[in-house]
Amino acid sequence: MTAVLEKPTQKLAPKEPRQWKGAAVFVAVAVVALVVMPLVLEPFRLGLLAKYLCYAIVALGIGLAWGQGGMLTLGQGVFFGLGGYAMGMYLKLNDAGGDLPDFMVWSGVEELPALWAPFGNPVFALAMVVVVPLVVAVALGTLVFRQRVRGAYFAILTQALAAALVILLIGQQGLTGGTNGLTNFFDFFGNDVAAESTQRGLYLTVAIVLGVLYLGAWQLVRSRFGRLLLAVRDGEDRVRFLGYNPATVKTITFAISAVMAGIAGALFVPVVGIISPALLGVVPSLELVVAVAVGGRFALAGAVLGAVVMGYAKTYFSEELPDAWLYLQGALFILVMTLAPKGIVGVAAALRDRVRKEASA
Amino acid sequence: MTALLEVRDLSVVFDGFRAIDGVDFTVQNGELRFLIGPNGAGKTTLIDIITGLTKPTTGSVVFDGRSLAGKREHERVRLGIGRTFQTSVVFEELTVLENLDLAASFRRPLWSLLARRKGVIAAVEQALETTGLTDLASRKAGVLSHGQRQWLEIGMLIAQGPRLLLLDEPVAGMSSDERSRTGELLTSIAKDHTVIVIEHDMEFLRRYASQVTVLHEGKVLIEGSVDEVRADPRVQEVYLGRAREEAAHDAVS
Amino acid sequence: MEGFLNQLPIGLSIGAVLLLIALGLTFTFGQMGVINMAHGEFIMAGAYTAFLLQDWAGRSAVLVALPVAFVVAGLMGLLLERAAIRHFYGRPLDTLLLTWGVSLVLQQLARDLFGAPNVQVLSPTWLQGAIGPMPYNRLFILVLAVGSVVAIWLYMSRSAQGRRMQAVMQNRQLAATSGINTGRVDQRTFFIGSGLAGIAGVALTLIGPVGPTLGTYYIVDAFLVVVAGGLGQLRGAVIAAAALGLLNSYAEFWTNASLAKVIVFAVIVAFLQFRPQGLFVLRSRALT
Amino acid sequence: MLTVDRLESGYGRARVLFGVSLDVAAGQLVCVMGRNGVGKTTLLNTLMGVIPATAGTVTFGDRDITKLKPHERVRLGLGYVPQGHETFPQLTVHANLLVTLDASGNPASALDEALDVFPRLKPLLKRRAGFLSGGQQQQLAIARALVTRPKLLILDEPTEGIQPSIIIEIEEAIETLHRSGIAILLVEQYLDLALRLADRYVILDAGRVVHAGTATDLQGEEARRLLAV
Amino acid sequence: GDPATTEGTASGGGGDTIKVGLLHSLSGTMAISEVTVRDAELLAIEEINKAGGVLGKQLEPVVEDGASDWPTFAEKATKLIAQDKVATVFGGWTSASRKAMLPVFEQRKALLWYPVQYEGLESSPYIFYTGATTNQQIIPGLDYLKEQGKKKLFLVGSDYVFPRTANKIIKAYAAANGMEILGEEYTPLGHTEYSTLTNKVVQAKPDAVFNTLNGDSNVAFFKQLKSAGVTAESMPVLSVSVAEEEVTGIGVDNIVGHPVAWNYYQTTETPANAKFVEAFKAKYGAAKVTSDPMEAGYNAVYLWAEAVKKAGSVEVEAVKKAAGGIALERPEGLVTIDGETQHMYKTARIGIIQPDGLIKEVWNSGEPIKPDPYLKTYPWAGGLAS
Ligand SMILES: Nc1ncnc2c1ncn2[C@@H]1O[C@H](COP(=O)(O)OP(=O)(O)OP(=O)(O)O)[C@@H](O)[C@H]1O
Ligand SMILES: Nc1ncnc2c1ncn2[C@@H]1O[C@H](COP(=O)(O)OP(=O)(O)OP(=O)(O)O)[C@@H](O)[C@H]1O
Ligand SMILES: NC(N)=O
Ligand SMILES: [Mg+2]
Ligand SMILES: [Mg+2]
Repeated sequence: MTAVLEKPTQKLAPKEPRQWKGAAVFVAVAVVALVVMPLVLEPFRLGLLAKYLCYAIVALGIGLAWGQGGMLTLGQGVFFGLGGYAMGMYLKLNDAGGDLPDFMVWSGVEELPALWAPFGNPVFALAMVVVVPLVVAVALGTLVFRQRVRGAYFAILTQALAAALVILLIGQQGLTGGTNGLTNFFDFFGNDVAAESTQRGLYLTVAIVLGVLYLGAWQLVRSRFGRLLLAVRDGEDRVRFLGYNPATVKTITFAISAVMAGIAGALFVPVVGIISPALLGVVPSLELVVAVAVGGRFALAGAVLGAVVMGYAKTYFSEELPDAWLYLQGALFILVMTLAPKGIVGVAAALRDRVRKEASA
Repeated sequence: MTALLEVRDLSVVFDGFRAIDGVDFTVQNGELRFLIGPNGAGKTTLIDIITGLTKPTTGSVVFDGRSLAGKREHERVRLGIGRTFQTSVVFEELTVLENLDLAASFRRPLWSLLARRKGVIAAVEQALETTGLTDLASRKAGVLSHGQRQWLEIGMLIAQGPRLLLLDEPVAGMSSDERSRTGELLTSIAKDHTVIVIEHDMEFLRRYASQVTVLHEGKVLIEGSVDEVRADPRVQEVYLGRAREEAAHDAVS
Repeated sequence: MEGFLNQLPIGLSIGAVLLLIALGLTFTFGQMGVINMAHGEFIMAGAYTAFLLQDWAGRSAVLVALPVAFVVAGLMGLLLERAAIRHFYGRPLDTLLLTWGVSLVLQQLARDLFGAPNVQVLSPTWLQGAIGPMPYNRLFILVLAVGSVVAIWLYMSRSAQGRRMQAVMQNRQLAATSGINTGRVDQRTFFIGSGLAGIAGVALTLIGPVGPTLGTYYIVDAFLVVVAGGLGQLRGAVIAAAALGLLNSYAEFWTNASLAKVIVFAVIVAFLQFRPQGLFVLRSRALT
Repeated sequence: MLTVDRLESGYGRARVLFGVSLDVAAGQLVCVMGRNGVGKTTLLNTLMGVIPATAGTVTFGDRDITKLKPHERVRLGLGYVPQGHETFPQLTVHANLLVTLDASGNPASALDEALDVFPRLKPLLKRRAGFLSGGQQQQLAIARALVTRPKLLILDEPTEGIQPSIIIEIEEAIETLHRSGIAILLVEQYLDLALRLADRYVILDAGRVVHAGTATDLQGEEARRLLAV
Repeated sequence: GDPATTEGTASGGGGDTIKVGLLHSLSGTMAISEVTVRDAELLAIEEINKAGGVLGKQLEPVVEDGASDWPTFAEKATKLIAQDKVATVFGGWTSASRKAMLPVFEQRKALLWYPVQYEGLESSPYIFYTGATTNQQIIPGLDYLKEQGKKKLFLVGSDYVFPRTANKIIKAYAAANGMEILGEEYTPLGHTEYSTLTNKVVQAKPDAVFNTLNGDSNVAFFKQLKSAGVTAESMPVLSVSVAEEEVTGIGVDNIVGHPVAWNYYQTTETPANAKFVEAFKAKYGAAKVTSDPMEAGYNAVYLWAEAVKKAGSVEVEAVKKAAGGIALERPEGLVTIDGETQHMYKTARIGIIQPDGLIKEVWNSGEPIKPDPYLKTYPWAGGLAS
C-alpha cells in the first residue's frame, strides 16, 4: 500500500504524559495516609477513616465499571456483602471455638450448617472473599452482557439483585443472622479486634490494600484494555466490528469491580465490627455511586476521593446537623450532577486550566 | 481465483417486508466489487447479514469455505471480514491513534492487552500515513469532521488487516477532490485485499470500478462491467434516471 | 382450592397496583429517557394530597384528590424538569442519580412538613366491602389503572400533542428545527408522567401506609415492571404488570412473601435472557 | 432576506467559525461549499439556533434572530434539512409530516403540496421512517421541511448517499422550489450540481469565507483550487 | 478529633455537667418510632435537671442519629463512649440495633439503657433492659387469648429476629396449652402488599391472629385485612408492636376493637402517668400521644439517675452494682430493677383499641412480673434457650 493521501508532516513521538506528577501525588497521599494520619488522628477517628477507605475500595471498582466501562452498577453492595459475610463467618466460627455461633443458638439452629463448616478455615474464608464475588459477577455478567442487557436495564437489574439478596439474607436468620447480620467479634487472627493496636494495624492494611488496588486499576485504565473499555462504553456495537467481544470485556471489568467490593467488605468487618444486610442494599450501593459521581466518575482518583469526602461529610453532618443531612446529601448531589457532572476532579481540572490560561495570557 | 464469499439464496424479512429476496452473490479472491442499486434496494442489509448484524431468514453465507451461520459479529471479524458503516461511528473519546491501535490489536490475546501501548504498531503507522491522519493522530476522534471520520474508519479497517473489506458509501459527503483521493486509496487497498464497495456516485464508479452488481428490491438485477450495467435499460429505469444522468454527464465532460 | 382460585383476582389486583405505580415512570422514560427515582416521592405527594383534602372533603377525599393530586404531583414534576432535568436529556443514567438526590430531599421535606409518623387517610365508606376475594377498593384501583392506560394510549396515539411528544423523544434536535417547541413538550410530558404518580399515590392510600417513606416501598417494583415491559412501552408495562402481579400472587401463595420477591427477581433475570430489552422493544437500525 | 454578520461559534472551547458573513437575498439560491470539516454544518446549525453564536448576528427579514430558539426561527420561515437524512424513526412517514405540519400551524394542504414534490413518498406513508433507506429518508426530510412552507430553505448536503435518479429528482425539486420564489441556502459537495443550481456561492475554509461570488465566477480555476485540499 | 473534649472531661463526670448519650434513629425507616422515644428521654432529662440534676450536676444530652442502620448504631455508640465520654447511653429500638451496639458496650465497658420490648434470650452485663421481655408481654398476650377461648392461631410477623423468636415461643406455648398454630408467615420489613397473606389467613380460619409485624407494614396489613372483611369480632388480631403512635397511621377505622399487649398505655391510671402525659403534651404539643416504648425510655433516664445517686458516682461498675433493687413509681406503676438480669419487673397489660385512637386496658397482671429473659421458669420453654 502506498501513501496516496497526505504525507506525514510530523513524526509520531509517543507523548510522555506528565506521569511523574501523578506518581508524586500518589506518593504524597500515601505518606499522609500511612504516616501522618495514624499520628494525628485519635483511634476513633482513625477507625472512621479506615471505614471510608473501605468504601473507597468499593468506589474504585465502581469508577472502573461505571466511569470507564459505562456499567452503572447499583448493586455493588452485593459483592461487598459477599466478601463481608465470608470474613464474618470465619470470625464467628473462630470466636465460637467449636461451638455454635451465638446467633445460631438463639435462632434455634442445633447443628452447624454445612455451608458454614469450611469457613472455619481462614485460608478458605479469605479465598472466598475473592472467589464468591468473582463467581457471582462472572455468572451474572455472562448472562446479562451476552444478551446485551445494558444501560438502564443493567442498572435496574443490579438494583433488584441487591434488593433480592437482602431479602434472602434476612429470611435465613439461622444461616445468616437475619437483619442483625453478623456481629460481636472478639478475635482477629490472634488479636483483640477492639484493641487500639489491632485497629491501627487494620487501618494500615486497608490503606495499603487500597493503594495497591489503585495502582492496579490505574495500570488497567492506561492499558490497551482500558482504551477498549472506553470504546465499549461509548460504542459497544461498534466494538464487535473491531473483532472484540464486548461481553467479555464488560464481564472482566465487572468481575474486577466485584472483587474489589468483596475485598472491601472483608476488611470492613473487623474495622467496623459488623456486617448486616442493610449494608448490601440498594441505598448504600447508590450512596457509593453518588460518592463516585461527586468525586468525579471519569477519574479513578475521583472515585476514591468521592468516597472519602462523602464518608466524612456523612459523619460530620450526622453529628453536627443530623436533620439536615438528607437535604445536604440530596442537594449536593443535585448540584454536582447539574453543575459539575465530572465531579470534584473535573472542577479542579477546569480551575487548573483557567489558571494556566490566565497565567499564559 | 477462488470464491472468497459465497451468498446463496439469501432472504430477510422485516415485519413481512422482504428486504433481501433470494440473493445469490459471489465474490472472488482479490476482487474489487461495487454494489449499487436504488435507495432501499437492500445493499446495506446485505452487508449487515454478511457481518452478522442482521440474521437472514433463509439462505447461507459462506466465507472462505466456511459457513458463517451462528457466528457472532466479532467472530466474523476474526475470520477476516471488516466493514465500515454508512454513517461513520468512531470512538469519540479516544484519539485517532488509539482508535487505530484498537482496530489493529484484536488478534492479540486478551491478557496481553493489559500492558500499555508502547510506541506505534507498524500497521497503525501505515494506516495513519495511508489516510493522511498523521497530523491528527493525537486528537480525539470526536472533533473530526464528517469526512475525516470516514477516513479514520477506513484507516481502522485497514489496520484490522481483514481479508474482505466491506465499505458502505465511503465517499458520501466528500468533495470531488477528496473523492479522488479516496478512490486511489481504494485502488491501492484492492491490490492485496478483496473489497466490496457500496456507492451511489456514478462518476466515482466510472473511474474506479470494474465489476458491478446491481441490487433492486432485494434481488440481483444484473452483474457486469460498469459500461454493461450503465447501458442496461432496467438499471437506467430504476436507478440512474436516464435522461438527466446523460445530460449531467454531457454537461460535465 | 378456594384459596388457590382467589389468588387469580388477587394477582390481577396486585398487577393493577404495580401498573399504576409504574405507569408514570414508563411514560417519562419512554417519552423523555428520564429514569425518575423521585417518582416514588411524587406518589407520596399524591397520597399526602388526599390526606390534606380530608379536612374538607371528608371520607370522599379520595375522589376529589384524584384530579388535585394529578395537578400537584404534575407541578412538582414540572418544577423538577425546569430546575434540573432539562440539562440532562440524552443522559438517562445521570437522571437516575440526579432524581435519587431529589427523592432524598423530598422525603426529608415530607418528614418536616407532616412529621415522621404515618398519617391517617380513611377510605370512603362506599369502598368498603368486597365481591368474593376482590375488595371494592382493589377494584377501584383496577379501574383506575385501566382508565389511565386507555387515556394515555389515546393521548399518545391520537392527539397532536402526543405525536409531538414522540417526535421530541426520537430526535430532539430535529424536532426543534422542525418547529416544535421542545421545551414546552418536555414540560408537558413531565407534568403528565408525574401527575400519574400523584394518581397512584391517592390510590395507594386505600391499601398502604401514608408517610414520608411511602415512595421507597414501591419504587423497586415499579422499576421491575418497567424493565420487564421494555422501557417506555405502554403495552409492555400492562402485560408485565399483570404477569408480575400473578407471579407474585402465586409465588407468595405457595411459598412466602420473601421468597416470592426473590422468585420474581429470578424470573425477570431469566426472562431477560430471552428478551434482553423487555417484552416490547423499539427496534432501530442505529448502532450504539 | 438573510444576513449573517461576522458570525462565530463552535463546540465547547473549540471554535469552528471565525467571523462568517454572507447574504441570501429573497428568492436567491446560495450555495455554500468547502472541504470536509471546514464548518459548513456548523454554520447552518448556528443559523438555526441549534448551537449558540458566540459573536456576530443573524438577521432574517428585518429581525435579529441571533438569540431565538430553533422553533421560533422555523415559525419565522426558516426551513432546515439537516445533514444525514434525519427522521423521527419510530413515527410513520405520515406522522413525520403531520407532526411538523401541526407545529407550523399550516393547513393540511401544505402536506399534500409537499407530497406532490416527492410523490415517491406516497406509497411509504404508513411505514416507520427509521426503517426507510437513506434515499427515502432524505426525501422525507425535505418534504418535512416543506410542510412548514419556509421562506428560506436550508439544505445540508441533500444528495449525500442518494441514488442518481433521486438526486435528479431532488435537484429538480430544488429547482422548482427556487423558481417558485423560495430562497435557498444549500450546502453541496457536487460541484456540477452546485453550478447548475446556484445564483451565488460562498466557499468556506477553516471557518472563514475565503471566496464568494456569482455562479459564473465559480467556473474559474481559482475557485476550483480553493475547493481542492 | 477535638483534643479539648477528649482530655478534659473524664468519664462524663469530671466537668460541671454529666454528659449522657441519646442514640436513636432520627432518619430512615425507624425514625417514625424512635424520635418519640428520644423526645421522652429529653423530657426526663429536662425534668431531672429542673429538680437539681444528678450529684449536683446538670445532665447534658449528646444526641446522635443511628439512621436506622445497625452499623451506624455501633459507630455512634463508639463515638459517644470514646469521644464524648458520656456517662451512659440511652438508645436503640430494634433488636438488630441493640445486637450491633452490644459488643461496643461490652468491649468498652460502658452502659446502655435499651427501652423497647424485645425477644429475650439475652442478658448483657452492660445493658439495662427497660422494655418488656417475652414473659412480660408475649406470654401474657397468649394467656389472654387462651382465656378468651382462642385456640387456633395464625402467626404473622416481619422477617427479623424479634418476630421469629417470639413465634418460636408462641409455638412452644401453644403446644403446651392445647392451642393450634394454623400458619406462620413472615414478610420483609417495609412490605406493603398483604392481599395474598390476607387470603391465606382467611382461608385458614383461625380464631385469632398473633401479629408481630413492625412499622409501616402494620398499616398495609390492617387496611387490607379490613377490606377483606375481617373485623375484631370475627377474628381479633393481637399486636405487640402497635402502640398509640401507630394507630393514627393505620387509621382507627381499620384497627378499632383489636387487642394489643404492652406494659403501658397513655390511658394507664397512675398519678405518675397523669404527670408524664401532661408534661409530654406541654412540651411537644397536645396532639402528641405517649406510648409504651416512650415510657420505657422516660423511665430509663430516671432509673439510671436513681442508681447514680445511690452509687454516688457515674462510674459504670458502681452504677451497675447500685442499680439492683431500685424501685420507682413510674407511669406504668411500680418498676423495680432486677439486679441479676438487669431487666425490670413490669406489669403486663392487654388493651383494646378505641374509636378515639387510644387504648383501653381490659386486663392486667395485677402486680409487676419478674423478668425472665430465658424463660427458665416455664417448663414448656425448655428447649428454647439452649
Ligand atoms: N430493521 C429493519 N426493519 C424493517 N425494515 C428494514 C430494516 N432494515 C432495513 N429495512 C428496510 O429494508 C430495505 C433495504 O434497506 P437498506 O438499508 O439495505 O437499503 P440500501 O440499499 O442500503 O439503501 P441506501 O442506498 O439508501 O442506503 C429498506 O426498504 C428498509 O426500509
Ligand atoms: N460536536 C462537535 N464537537 C467538537 N467539534 C466538532 C463537533 N462537530 C464538528 N466539530 C468540528 O468542527 C469542524 C467543522 O465541522 P462541520 O461538521 O461543520 O464540517 P462540515 O464543513 O460540515 O464538514 P462535512 O463536509 O464533512 O460535513 C470540524 O473540524 C469538526 O472537527
Ligand atoms: N425489639 C424489637 N421490637 O425489635
Ligand atoms: Mg445503505
Ligand atoms: Mg457537514
